[in-house]
Parts: sequence; structure tokens; C-alpha cells
Amino acid sequence: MNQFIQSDLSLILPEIFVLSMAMVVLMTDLFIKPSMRWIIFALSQFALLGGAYLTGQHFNHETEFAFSNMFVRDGLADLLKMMSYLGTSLIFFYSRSYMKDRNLYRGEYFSLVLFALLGMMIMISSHNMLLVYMGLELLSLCLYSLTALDRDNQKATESAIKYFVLGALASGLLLYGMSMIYGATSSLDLNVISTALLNQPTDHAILVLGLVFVVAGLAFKLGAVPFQMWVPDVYEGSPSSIAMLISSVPKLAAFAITVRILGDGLQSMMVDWKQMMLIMAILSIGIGNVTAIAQTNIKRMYAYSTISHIGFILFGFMSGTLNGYASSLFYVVSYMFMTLVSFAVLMMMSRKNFECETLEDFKGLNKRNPWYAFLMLITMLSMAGIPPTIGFYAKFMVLQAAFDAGFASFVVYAVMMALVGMFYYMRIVKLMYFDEPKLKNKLDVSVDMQWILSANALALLIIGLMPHSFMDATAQAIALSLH
Amino acid sequence: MNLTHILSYSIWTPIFLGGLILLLSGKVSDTQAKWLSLISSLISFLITIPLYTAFDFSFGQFQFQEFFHWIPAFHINYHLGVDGFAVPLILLTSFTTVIVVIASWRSIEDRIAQYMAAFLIMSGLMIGVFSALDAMLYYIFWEAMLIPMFLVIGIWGGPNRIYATIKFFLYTVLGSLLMLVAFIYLYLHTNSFEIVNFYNAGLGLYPQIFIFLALFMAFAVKIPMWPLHTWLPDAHVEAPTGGSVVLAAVMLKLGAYSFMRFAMPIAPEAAIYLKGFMVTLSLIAILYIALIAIVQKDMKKLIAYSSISHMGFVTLGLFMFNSIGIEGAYVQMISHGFISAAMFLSVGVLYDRLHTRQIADYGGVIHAMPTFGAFAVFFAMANCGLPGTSGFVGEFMVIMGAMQNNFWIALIAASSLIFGAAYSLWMVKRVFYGEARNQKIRALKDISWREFFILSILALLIILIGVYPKIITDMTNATTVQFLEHMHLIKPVTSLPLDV
Amino acid sequence: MIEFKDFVFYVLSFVLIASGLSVITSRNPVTAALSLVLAFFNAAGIWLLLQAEFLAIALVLVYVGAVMVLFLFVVMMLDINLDKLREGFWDYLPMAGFIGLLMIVEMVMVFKTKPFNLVPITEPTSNTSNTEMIGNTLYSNYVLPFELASVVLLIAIVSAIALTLRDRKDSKKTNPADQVAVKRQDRVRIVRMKSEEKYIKPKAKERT
Amino acid sequence: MPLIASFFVGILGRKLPEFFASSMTILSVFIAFVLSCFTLNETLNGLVLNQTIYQWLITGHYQFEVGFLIDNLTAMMMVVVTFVSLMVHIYTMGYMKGDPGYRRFFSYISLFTFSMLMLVMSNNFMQLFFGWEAVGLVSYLLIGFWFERPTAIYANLKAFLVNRVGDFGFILGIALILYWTGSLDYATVFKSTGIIAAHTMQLFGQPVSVVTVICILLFIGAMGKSAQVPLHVWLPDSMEGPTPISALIHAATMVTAGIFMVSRTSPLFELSDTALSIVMIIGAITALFMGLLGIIQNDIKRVIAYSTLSQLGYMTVALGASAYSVAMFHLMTHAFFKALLFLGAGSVIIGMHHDQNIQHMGNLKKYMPITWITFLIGSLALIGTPLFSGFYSKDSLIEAVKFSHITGSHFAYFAVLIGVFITAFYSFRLYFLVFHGKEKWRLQKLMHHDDHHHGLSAKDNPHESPLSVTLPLALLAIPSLVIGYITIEPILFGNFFAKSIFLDIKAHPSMEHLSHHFHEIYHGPFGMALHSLVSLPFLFALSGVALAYYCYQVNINLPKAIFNRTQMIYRILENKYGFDTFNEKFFAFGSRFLGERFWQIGDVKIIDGWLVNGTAKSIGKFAEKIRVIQSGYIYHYAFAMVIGVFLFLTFFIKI
Amino acid sequence: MIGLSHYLILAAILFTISVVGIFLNRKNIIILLMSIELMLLAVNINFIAFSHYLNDIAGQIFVFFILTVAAAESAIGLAIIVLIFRNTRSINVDDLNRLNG
Repeated sequence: MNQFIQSDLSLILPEIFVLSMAMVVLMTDLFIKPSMRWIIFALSQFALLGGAYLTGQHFNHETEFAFSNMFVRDGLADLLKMMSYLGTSLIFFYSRSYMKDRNLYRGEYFSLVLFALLGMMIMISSHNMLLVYMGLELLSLCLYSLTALDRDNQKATESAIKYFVLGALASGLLLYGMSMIYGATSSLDLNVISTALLNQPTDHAILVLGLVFVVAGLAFKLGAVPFQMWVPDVYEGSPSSIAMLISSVPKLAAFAITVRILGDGLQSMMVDWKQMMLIMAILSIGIGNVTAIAQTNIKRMYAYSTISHIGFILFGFMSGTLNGYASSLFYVVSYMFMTLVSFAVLMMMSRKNFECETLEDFKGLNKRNPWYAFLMLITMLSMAGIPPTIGFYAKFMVLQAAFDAGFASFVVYAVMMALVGMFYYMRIVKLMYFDEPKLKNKLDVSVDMQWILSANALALLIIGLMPHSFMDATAQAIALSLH
Repeated sequence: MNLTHILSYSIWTPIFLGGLILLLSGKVSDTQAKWLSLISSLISFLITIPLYTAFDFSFGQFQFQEFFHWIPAFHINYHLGVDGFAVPLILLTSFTTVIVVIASWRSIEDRIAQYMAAFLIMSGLMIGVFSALDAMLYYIFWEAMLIPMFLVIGIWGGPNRIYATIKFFLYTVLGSLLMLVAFIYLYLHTNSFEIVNFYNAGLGLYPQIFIFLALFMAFAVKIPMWPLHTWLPDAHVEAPTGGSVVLAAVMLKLGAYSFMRFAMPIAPEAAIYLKGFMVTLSLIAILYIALIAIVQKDMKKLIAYSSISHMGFVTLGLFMFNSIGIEGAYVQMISHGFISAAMFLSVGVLYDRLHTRQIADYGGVIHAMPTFGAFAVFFAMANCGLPGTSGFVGEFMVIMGAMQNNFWIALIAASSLIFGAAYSLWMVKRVFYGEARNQKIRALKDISWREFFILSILALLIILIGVYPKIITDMTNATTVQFLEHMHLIKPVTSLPLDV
Repeated sequence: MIEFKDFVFYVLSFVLIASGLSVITSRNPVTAALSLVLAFFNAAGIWLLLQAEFLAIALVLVYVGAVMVLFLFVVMMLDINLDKLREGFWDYLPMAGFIGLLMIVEMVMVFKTKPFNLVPITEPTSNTSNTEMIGNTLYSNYVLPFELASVVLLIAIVSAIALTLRDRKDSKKTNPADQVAVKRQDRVRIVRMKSEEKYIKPKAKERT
Repeated sequence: MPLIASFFVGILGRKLPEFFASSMTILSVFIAFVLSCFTLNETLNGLVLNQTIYQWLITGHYQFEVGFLIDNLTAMMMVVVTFVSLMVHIYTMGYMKGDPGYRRFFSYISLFTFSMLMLVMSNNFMQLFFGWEAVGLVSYLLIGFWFERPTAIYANLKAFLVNRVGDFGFILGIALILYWTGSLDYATVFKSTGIIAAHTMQLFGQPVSVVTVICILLFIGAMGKSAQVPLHVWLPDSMEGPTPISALIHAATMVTAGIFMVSRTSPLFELSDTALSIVMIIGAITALFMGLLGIIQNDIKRVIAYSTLSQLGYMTVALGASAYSVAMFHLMTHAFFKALLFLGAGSVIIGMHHDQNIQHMGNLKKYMPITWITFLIGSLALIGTPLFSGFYSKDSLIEAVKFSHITGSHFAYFAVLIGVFITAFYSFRLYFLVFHGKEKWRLQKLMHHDDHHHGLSAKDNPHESPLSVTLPLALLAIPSLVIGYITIEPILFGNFFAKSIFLDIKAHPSMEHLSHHFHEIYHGPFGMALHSLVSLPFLFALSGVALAYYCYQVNINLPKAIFNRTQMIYRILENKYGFDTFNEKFFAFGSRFLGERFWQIGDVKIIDGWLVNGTAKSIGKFAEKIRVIQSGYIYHYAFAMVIGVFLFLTFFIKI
Repeated sequence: MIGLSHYLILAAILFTISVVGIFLNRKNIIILLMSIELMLLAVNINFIAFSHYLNDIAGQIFVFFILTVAAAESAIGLAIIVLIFRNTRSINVDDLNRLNG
């Protein structure tokens, strides 16, 4: 048994900082008047800033392990953590006025989000199934309670319980699979597992049994068919800001653990999980895109589009090459930014005791406010994967990776489904530009939100024009952390 | 101006100016916006002029090349360059934009700045398509170009515009996505997106066929070839006049141009192998569509169908694989650019006055508008390929080229002499001749100086090309020779026999 | 002739499964909760067979002591009419049972046909007790998860409060501090108003 | 000489934009006429000009040029064209006075003159086709000159379309020529006739000689332009145009373009007997049956139109007999007297205030003597009275046919003989009805009331037309009289056309015989006239005239009686052998029917309805179906998950 | 002789029972929570059995954490149930179908 040492702590400084700031927020909230809530806001942003700073301290060094190889800090971790900070801070910005209007603008919200962030960070840099589990639960518990945060809202609570029960089921499955893998390889450490699997091949069936359960658990967190059922209901039920949170950053973490467990720990079982991924990807792309067409509630539509995007991510992941991992990493990150904008516009358009959630509400946005219509246009194009937006490169990279891995026919299928997807994205554009506005009132948006939203949306375009640095970053991250 | 970057200039100037107008749209009045966009379109047009003057047509290589690494991760480069096939089309594009700006002077009321800006941006993007030498760059321009058109039809279009736009968009994207797949394949095969490397990919016959078909989907939708054409009539009918003009004059050409640039050189064996297929589709387009055009009741629909039929000539010429056919197809493209533009403008002139496009609502217009009537008759004649107009040259050359291949192909192709005359002149008869149908028509005012100006410019160009087509063929000769050499470097595979 | 340990195992596992079944089938939540408790006891027994004393005790203490009480408390708190809680249960049973059986069969086949080639440990290799071992490992290698566990519990507390705590609007409680701190001008308001002018007598000659 | 050639195009080309006054156009046409006479003179001195102006386009190893070829053939055509055109210009000043489209009209006809000259002077097929279509365009415009008349715009559409059918064949022929000879220049093509003759091509499975195909295709073009059966239908309707136009375009010049083209391409036709006999038979049919139609027409212009048709038939027959020079000869004479007839008719029409029904006329010689004289001359020329121009051309034509012995020549001979009789009959029927007999317009008002908005009222009298009308009549009358006598010698039997028309003597010796006869037996034109007094054609003609005289002077009720006898034939003739109805029913309606079907079924239903919208709809339905899975019940969701796991287990665990 | 597989089979049976319980139970949310607890119990049995037979303590540590987390989880779950009961005076699973499609 080895005592842990100083260096270990230095590696998890960001986590420690975020955790302590979360507590600080929690405490501060007790002592300040509701009018002073901006302090909490400031503190949380500061937490993210500090986390970013600490993570940035040694960015893209060589991989380092801590706490007896439980905790890893590598390129992937750094990149994803940075993105998580960014995403979370954007979420805070976007959700501010929205939460105020629904007096959810409370300390719990911030602290729980920060705790969730902590959980994600743990997931991102966990290199041990136990730690994966802990991070996962940290995240999930926060999300469950955040979903139910709007206490008197029936839909919110309903979605919360659904999310909770299914999530618990999922983590049960995950645990069962982990136990099998543990039994088969006699270790929880992913490195050991991979080496064990390479050296003495224990009987395959047990491993596959475990693998199926693990994959099921991960797929649930990602929200891939057939484990996607919670997604639409939770998106619709929960407050838009929470839905934004659920849909955006946790996907990064989920992607991270998927890469770590499957890509790293169980890479010698690629043959098996490739096919599972393929099946799930095909189902997700198909069902996601097709079902989205039938939606009238915009949040549900986002949910299904998320499912389809997840399908694409799996599609890239499935190719099982570094190229493929990099492509789906690129995809998941760009997806996060897209979905943030889309939800932000949604929240921007809804006011006190008016929830913008049907497609009708988008009618004539161009007449009400051309600029936001334009931003939304960019986002929709990006989601639809039309150049020169970032979404196009995401799809392009994924497709070429899959093509490279020899899934040509599925590439064609995916492309066709993307075409189906374009229909409902274009429908939103149509509503915004070609129809007469239903509600005439001006949108009052706080200045900071205006700027940040514009920056975020334009980034989709700018990165779309100059994507190479971003691509290189992702490729490098993957290359550094998988080998 | 330094000519090394002229292509970039000619691509980005209109886009930049269009963006400027878009930003200013709130600030400036409509009139200012109009003048602004007119000036910008003129500037963009002038910038493209040196392409013609400074281009060395004596050899068919790519010229004015610009190159820098754009996305090294995937070997995607910002690589521009033009050859004899591209230059005239670029000129056509920038010229058409000017025409459109002038033509929309009165006919668009609301959000005119956005409208003009859309066209400027679109022209820039289309020039980009014509001058891109990197497949991915090309693809990006190609797709981005859809968006302004989508908006133009959707915002300023007619009553049924939603259906038309969505249809137009999905149709086109369907094709281009398959094209993307093909590009990815080629990329993985050659590890580059350079078109030139694609040319020398050295693929087997079957990969070539798949690639050809994938590209075919993209381009055939754009041209459009039967049976992928049904988006065009709707789009044309719903689009505002300017939209129809650009659609007919330039966008359709993109498809044919891309066949010359991608499908045929990249997959030559497949192109020769599938010749029968392509020729059949073209002939169907020529004959079947011409027959459909005869019975149209909506002027724009009629012209739209006639466009399809004329583009059938283009594809037919391309797949004759002889210089006269290919250059004929090319001349046909250019001339159709002018003629269809003129026809749509004429319809626009009437529509601005009476706000109907139904042929039945007109009759005896020539009484009220003699000058315009003269123009209309002239354009109709050009449309049915009267010698001395540009419309004749293309058809003539294509028929000559077809005869080199097979008597019956030429025969069916030539039948369009009859049908073309039938639908064009029948429309003229019903719209312009005869007793003035009603009081509204008698009250019509003849065309304004503005309309007279653009129509006469187009008429002059049509006559010029008709009387002296050499100016175009001179540009394309060298490139055609090179093109054919490339095509015939590979010994032809047995093409499906069409002989009777 | 099966030896005692096996006998115990079979008994325990039989009861465990039975109680598990009764958890999911019992008509009354209380019954379910109690049978869950039973299940936990049996599980603890089985863990003892596997020489995991600490966890066995922890299970009993934590679950039976805390969690299940919490369950019961909630069940009691929410007064649920039980009569309509079980209708249409048996309709779904065949389907569910079928699937369940199939799953069990599959897993059993796996475990039967592919037995782990591991020898059972007769007695603990190290003479340290199970608890001690857990303790040692927990605070050395697994200290990070341990800390995280505390965070998890904290989150549980926070969110439980955040979700369920609500300050009652209709409470009549008074705040002594306010009562003491009250000042004069909070209560009394002095208004200055000008006095009315004096009465004017009517002239004499008007009286006739 | 090149200067002159370019000068032509110079003048005529420059004139096109400026349509200001008739005087201007007349002047330019006059210059053109003078120049062409000068050219003729030059060519008589045996000069042949083949001048390339500029290069039209180059592609591959083909190059197309725009240039001029001027030889005797061209020169003759030029003279004819410019002369008639000049006459018509002058005539028009009177005829079109006060018409709103006065200036438009002049611009059109001068444009026509230009394109006609382009046609005749071209030195390659491409340019020939250009002129070919251009004259078509002008005739389209001119037939539809009064574009508020529905009949007129119907007629011009019809004319253009029918011509297009011809051009369709023509351009195919050109394409074949280009394919086999690699060029379109007459010179090059005619040099390489050998190659063409050698090859055969596969059509309908069996080999066909290339040259035959080419000639037939070219002849289809000629049929369209020169209104041979069955593409003749446009010509009668084209009479909707103003009369001068009928004279210029639809009688004198344009319609003869086909004849010109065939004789221009004689080197090709000489190589294919099949083609020649087809030409001959078609011509014969036209000559005979169109003449028949002339008998029953009542519209003065239509009568002449049908006679034009039959005369064109004659020329075609001559071509078939490979007597190209005869054809050209007849073309020339016909141009003069037919223009004369039309202009005369026009003057009559003016006199009758735009009433064209000959049943309303009569005894006009009293009122309009000049017209009467000239018209008589024209008619005589037409029926081929000895010493008149028509006689020489027609008679030698018939002779030529007699001597020709390719397939169908006997039928043709028969046809042309009958044709002579018929021609004589209907022309004199017309003549008598118009210029003799009662002054029927006085009765007509009683007969049927105001069926015309114009026309002559009972009381007032027709009066002689103004000078600008009668002068051209006079001027045209002169050549109609004498031109044949003068020119038959050089044109037919001299070597006038030697350079421009190729003749395969051995294969088609008719010309040989002809000239032999001419020299050995007749000893010159006059002798020919004398000799013909006893010849078959003359007798036929005479009897025709006699019959006409009998019917329409002596016994006026006879015709009606005959018609009542022969209702059936009458009806057939009445609706012109049903060509029009057939076209109407079959082509026009058929194509519209097809188009309608293609559109509604092919495009709207199948492609749009099923493929496009069908896909969209089915996806939508599918979406609705999938949606149901998302029932909102936790247990369903859990069930889905478990099923997923279960299926994965079943798929992936291999024991 | 009892082997590892016996324990695994026991756990599998227990696991399946609880899973079936989750989608079989259509009335009472609390019983769903209980089934989840049961599931975790099954997983724990797996871990302990493995750690016993592998002679590796890590499994038991894992179980320890599972217990902790499960406790927290059930707390939150119950809190949500309380909310639901407050909003709609029932905890009937069938009543939770406002969100669908």
C-alpha cells in the first residue's frame, strides 16, 4: 500500500478548487440577500476561471497519473476540462435572466452545477472503474436534483423521477458489467485491465457479458438508442437552462469515459463493441432524425436531434481508430457549442411566465430581430451540417473516419439520414424567415448575453472557416492520451 | 490591381460588399441600398474583366492559380484557378448579377437591401464554385451558395414558396451529400482533395462507376436532368424574377460545369461506359420535357421546362465526347444563360405590371407594348434556336456532334427545332398577338428605359454570339482539346450501343 | 452429502430470492419494504460466507438501520390508497417473467459453461481482519473516491433540502429581535396641520 | 468584285436598323438591284467569286466560315430577287398607304431581301441554313403582319412550324454532310462527293447509301420551304399576309429557295436516283393535286396560291428529271409572271376595297384596264401560251420530263400534262370571273348582308389603282412576256449554269435530248413556239381555256350543276384532301395530348407525387409511428432498455 | 461444493428479479426505488464474491462505495417522490405520462 504524495494533490488542484468554490458558494448563499445574488454568480464564474487557470497550468504535458493510477491527467482530460469550464460558464451566462424570471436563481443551482462539473471532471480524468462510477454518480445525482429544482412544476418533477429511475437502472447495469469485468480481469484499473486482456485471454463470454452491460450503461449516459428514452422527456420537462446543461457538457464527460473504458481499457474487445456501437449508431441516427420531424415541441425536437448527433458521435467512435476517436471528439465538442446556442436562443425568447417551447414561437423571428434570427440560422445550418459551419466539419470528419474504417454503406445511410435531419432544421429557418411573427413583443436581452451569444454563434461560423487549429487540437489530444 | 489574386478578389469582393449592405440594411434608405448594390455589382463585374483580358486562352491549363494550405489536417487547400471552361461562366455570373440588380430595381418592395445583398453574396459564392481547384473548397462554395438562394425564394417568393424552397433545398442537398461521399472516397484514395490528383487517381472501372453515379446525383439535380428535374419548375414559378434569372442563367450551369470539371475527368471510363445512360436521359429531357412545355399554362413554368430541355442539349453535347459536341454544349450553356435570363426578365416585366403569370390572362400585349413585344418575339425566336441568335449555335453544334455518334440521336435532338418553336411561338401567339384581351392590357405602359436597357444589352449579346460564336469557342478550344486528351488517355470501354 | 456451508448458502439464497420476489410483487409498499429488509439480512449472511464481515455489518447497519427506515418513513408519510395499486399486475407478468427467465438462462449458461478457473480461498491469506484490510486500502489507495463519497453525501443533503424544504407562508411565528429593535418613528407618525380660523359673529342689524 | 459582294451586305446590312422611310429602303433595294445586274454581267463574263468574309467558329478539326459564292446561278437569283423586291417595294407604297404598320412593313421586306440574298449568296450550308431560317422568320412576321387577326397569327404560327419540320430534315442533312465530308463549304463538299457516294450507313437495319439519305433529308428541307406535299399546308394560309408579301415571298422568291437549294446541291442529287425519283414523284403529286384545288377556290389570292403550289411542283419535277437549269428557268419566269399575277390581284383587291371573293367580282376590265391587261398577260404566261415566257420554261420542262426515264417519270409526265390543262382551266376561270361577266358585287349586298366589314357597296364603282401600283404591274408584265424568248437559249442550252450545276449526262440524259431537240428540230425559240402549236401541252392548255370560257362565260350555271353532281369529290377538294384536319387532329392535338399526359402523370403524379412527396409523406408517417413508442410510461422505457440489453446479450454472447 | 458460479448465478437471479420489478411495477414509485436497491445488492454480491475468490480487496471497497452512493441516491429519489406527491396527490406510475411523444 502506498501513501499518496504531494504531486497527487497538485494534479487534482482544479478539482479541489472547483469543489471548494462550490462549498463557498453554498455557504455564501446562506448569508446574502436575494438582491445580492450577483455575488454568487461572480463566485461561480470565478470558480470556473480558476479551474481553467489551474488546468491551463500544465496544458498538454505528457500523461501523468495520481492516486495509484486512479486519476489521470492527459491531453484529452485537459482539453475536455477546458471545454467543460467554457460550457458551464456559458450556461451560467445564458441561464441567468431565465432563472431569475422563474426564481430558481438560487445558491443551490450554482453549487449543484459546480458539483456536477466536479463530477464531470472526475469522469473525464478517471482511469479506474471505481472512480468512473463515483464521478458518474456525482454528476447524475446533481442532475437529478437540478431537473427537479423547479419544485412546483409537475412536468419538471415527472421528468426528474423518470430520469432518476432510469438513470439508477442504467448505473445498475453499468455496475453489473463492471463487476463482471472486474471478475474477469481481477482489477478495476483500466491499464491493468487492458494489459490483462492482452496477455491472458480469459474466457470471452464473461467479458462480453460484462461488456454488454457496460456499453448499455454508457449508452444511457450518452442517450443512444435504445437507451435514449429518457432524453426527450427530460428535455421537455426540465427548465430550459437545466435541459441545456444536461444536453451539453455531460456529453463531454460521457464521451471521455467511453473513450477511457472502451477505447483504452477494453480496446482488445473492439471487435465486439464495434458492432454494438454500429447498431446503436444506426438506430440513433435513424430514429433521432426521423422522430424529430414529428415534433411540435422545440425542446423535444432538440432532444431527438441530440440523439441523432450522438448517433454520429458513436459512428465516428465505432471506427475504432485514433482518427475516429479524434473525429468524434471534434464532433462532441462542436455539438456542445451548437446546442448551447440553440438553447440560449430558446431561453432568450421566453420571458417571465412564458415558456418558448413550441415551434410556433419561432415564427417571424427575422422580423422581430434579424440578428438573432441570423445567429439561429447559423446554428441550424451548423446542426444540419452545411458548410461553412463547424457542424459540417464534424460530420465530414466522422464520415471520413467511418469510411476509412470500411463502413461505406453505412456512410451513405448516415448521409441520407442527415438529409432527413436537414428537413426539420430548415423548417426552423423557414419559420424564422418566411412566416409572419405570432407574438410581436421585442426581445429584451441583457447586454452581456447579447455579446456572448453572438460570439458563441459566430464562433460556429469562424471555426467553420478556419477549423484546422481546432482539428489539430482534438487529434493531438487523442494522440497524446491513447496509444 | 495585381492579377495574382484576382480570383480571390472576384470571389470575396461581392461577398464582402454584400455583407456590408446587409449590415447597413437598417441604416440606409431603399434607394441608397439600390444604388449601393448597383455600384458594388458593377465593381464586382469590373474585377472579373481582367480574367478575360489577361487570360491566355492558347493553352488549357489552369491559370491565375492561388494556393495556400487551409486545413492541413485533411490536406484541404485554398486552391483557386481557372481554365477556359471556367472563365466565361465567371464572367456570365458577375454580369448576371448586375442585370439582376437592375432588374429588381422596382419589382422588390420590402427588405430590398437584404435582397440585393443575397444576390451579391451568391454571385461571389458561385464564382468560387467555378474557380475552386480543391474539391472540399468547391464543395463548401457549392453548399453555401444554396443558402442565399433558399432565402431569396423563401422570403421574396410567391404564394407556394415554402414548398418550392424546401423541395429545392432538399433535392440539391440530396445530391451534394452523395457527392461528399464520393469526395471522401477519393480523398481516402488519393490522400488529397486536389482535383488534379483526383484526375490521376487511376481507379478501376467499378469504383469509377460508383463515383460517377454519386457525382451524377449531385450534378444532375442541379442541371437538372430528367427525372430529377421537378424542383426546377416549382422553384422558378415561386422565385422572384431575379431569383429565376440567376437560377436559370448561372445555377443550372454549375451542374454542367461540374460534369466537365469532376464527373467526366475523374471517372472517364465510367463516363464512357455510362454514355448510353446519359444520352438517353438527355434525349428524354429534350423530347419529353419539350412536350410538357407545350402544355404549360404558366409562363414561368413554360420557360422553366424549356430550360430543362435546353440543358438536355448541354448534357447531350457533353457526352458526345467530340470537340464539336462539347464546345456546342458549352456555347449552349452560355447562350442559354443569356436567353433564359432575357425570357425570365420579360416575364418579370409583365408580372410587375399585371401580377399574373397565367398565359390565359394575356393576349394582344403587343398592341400596348410594341417595343417590348419586339423584344419578346426576338427572345422567343432565340429560344427556339433561330440562326443568327446564340440559341442556334449551341443546338447546331450539338446536333452536328450528335451526328458523329449516331444518326438517331441527332434525329431526336433535332426534333427540338420543331418543339422548341412550337412552345415558344405558341406562347408568343397567345400572349402578345391577337386582340387585346381586356382593358388592363390595353392600359399597359411600354417598358421603361431601365428595362429597355437590360433587354437590349441581352439582345445584343445574343446576336453577337449568334453571329460570331468564335469569341466563346476561342476561349474553350484549348481546354477542350486537353479535356478530350485526358478522356481518351483511357481506351474506351464498350459503350452501350444505341444504334438501331 | 453437502456440507454445512453449502446448506447455509442454499437456505440464505433461497430466502433472498423469495424475499426479492416478494419485494417486487407485494401489494403493500410496507410489506415490500420489510421483505427488502429481509433480503438485506440474507445478503449480509451470504457476505459473511464470503468473509466480508465489515460489509455485512455495514449493510445491516446502514441499510436496515437508515435507508429502509427512510423508505418506511416516506411510505407512511405519503398516505397511498393501496387498493388501486395492484390492478393489472398479472397482465404484464407473463411478458416480464418470460424476458426475465430468458435473461437468467443466458447468464446462467455463461456462468455454468465457462466457470472461472479460480480456486476458493479457504482462509484469509493475511491474518489481518477484513475490516482492517478495508480500512488500510480505503485510506491509502482509495482516498480520492472516499473524499468523493463524502461529496456525494453532501450533494444528497443539499439537494434533499433544496427539493423538499419550503418555508411555510402561513406560519405566525414572531421575531423577538424585531420586536426589541422597534423604534419610535416606526410606530408613531406626527402630522402637523394648521388650526382652523376663528368664528365670525353676524352683525346686529341683521337681526330684525 | 469582292468589294461589291461585301458592299451588298454593307448596304443591306446597314439598312436593317434604320427603318425610317420607304424611300430609303426602296433606294437601297434599287442599288442592290443595280449591283446585282452588274454582278450578273460580271458572271456572264465567266467570273466566279468564292469569298470568305470571316471565320464563324473553329472546333476540333472543323471550321465554319461565313462567306459568299457568286456565280451565274447566284447572279440570276440575285437579279430576280432584287428586281421583284424592287417592284414590290414600289407597289407597296401604294398598297399599304395609311396602314399603321407602314414602316414596320418596309423594315420587314427589306430585311427579307437581305436574308434572301444571304441565302442565295452563301458559299456554305451553315450560312444557307441561316438565310433559310431568316426568310422563314420574315415570312412568319409578315404573315402575322396584321397580328390582331386570329387567322393571321394562326397562319404564321403554322407556316413557321411547317417550315421547321422542313428545316429539321435540312439540318440533319447538313449534319450528315459535315460528318462525311468534314466541312460545309460547297466547294469542299462537292469535291468529296466521291467519298459520300462510296459509303452506306445502317438505317432500320439495312444499309442505305449515304448520299440518298443526305439528299432526301435536304429535299425535306426543300419541301418545307417550297411547299411540296405534304408540307404545303402553310402556303395557302400564308395568304393572310399583305398581298405584296404574297407576291414577293410566297410566290416569287422565298418559296423557290427550295428549288434553288436543290439545284445548288445538284452534285449530290445527281448521285442518287432514288432521291431524284422521290423528288420527281413528290413534285408531280404537288403539281397535279394542288392545281386541282385551285379550281374550287373563291378567294382570288388562294387561287393564285394554289397555282403557285402547282408551279412549284413543276419545278420540282424538273429537278427530279435532273433538268436543273430548266427548273431554274421556270423559277425565273414564274417569279415574274406570278409576282405579276399577285400584284394584279392585289390591285384588284384594292379596287374591291379588300374584298377578295371572286364571286363578288366581274367585268372589272371596264374599271381597271391596266390591271386587266397585265393580269391577262400574266395568266397567258402562266398557262404557257407560246411566245410567252411561261411557255418556254414550262414546255421545255415537260419535254425534259418526257425524256427523263428514272422511276416515276412516266407518272410525272402524265401529271404535268394534266397539270397544264388544269392550270389553264383555273387561271382562266379566275380571269373570266374577275374581269368579265356581270358586276356581281352589285348583287352581293342583296345576297348576303354585311358578312365583310369592308368590301364594295352596291352603288360605287371600283377604280383603277394609283400609279405606284400599276407601274410595277407594267414593269413586271414586260419580262413576263419576253424573258423566256430571250433567255431560253443561254440558260438552258448555253453553258450558263455550267459552273454552278453539275450534271451527270450519262445517268440523266434528258437535258441532252432536250437541247438536241431544241437545236435539231426547233431551230431556236421561235421555231419552238411554232412547233408547239401542235404539241400536246398546248392543246391541253387550249382546251382548259375553252372549258373555262364555256363554264364561266357561256353557261354560268354549269359549274354549280357539276358541283352538285360531284358532291363527294367537291368535299374532298373543299377540305384540301384533309391535310389540315389531319395535322390538326394528329400532330397539334396529339403532341398537346402527350405533353398533358407526360406532365400530369409523369411529372406531377409519378415523380413528384410518389417519389418526392411520397418519400416525405412516408417518412412523416413513420415518424408518427415511432413517436408512439415514446409512451411516457417509465416501465415502457425501462422495458426498452432491458430489451436492448437482452438483445445485445443474445447477439454477442457466443458460448 | 459451492463455487464462485453459484454466487454469480444467485446475483444474476436477483439482478433479473429487480430489473423485471422495475418494468413490471406500474403503480408505486417507491417500489421502483426498492427494486433499484435490490439490483445494487445483486451487484454487490457479485463484487464480494469476486473479491473473495480473487483474493483482492478492491471489490469490497467498491461495494463500500456502492453502499454509500446508493444511500445518497435513495435519499434524492425519495425527495423527488415527495415532490411528485405534493404536486399530484399520487405516486402512481401510471399518472406520470404527461411527457410523451
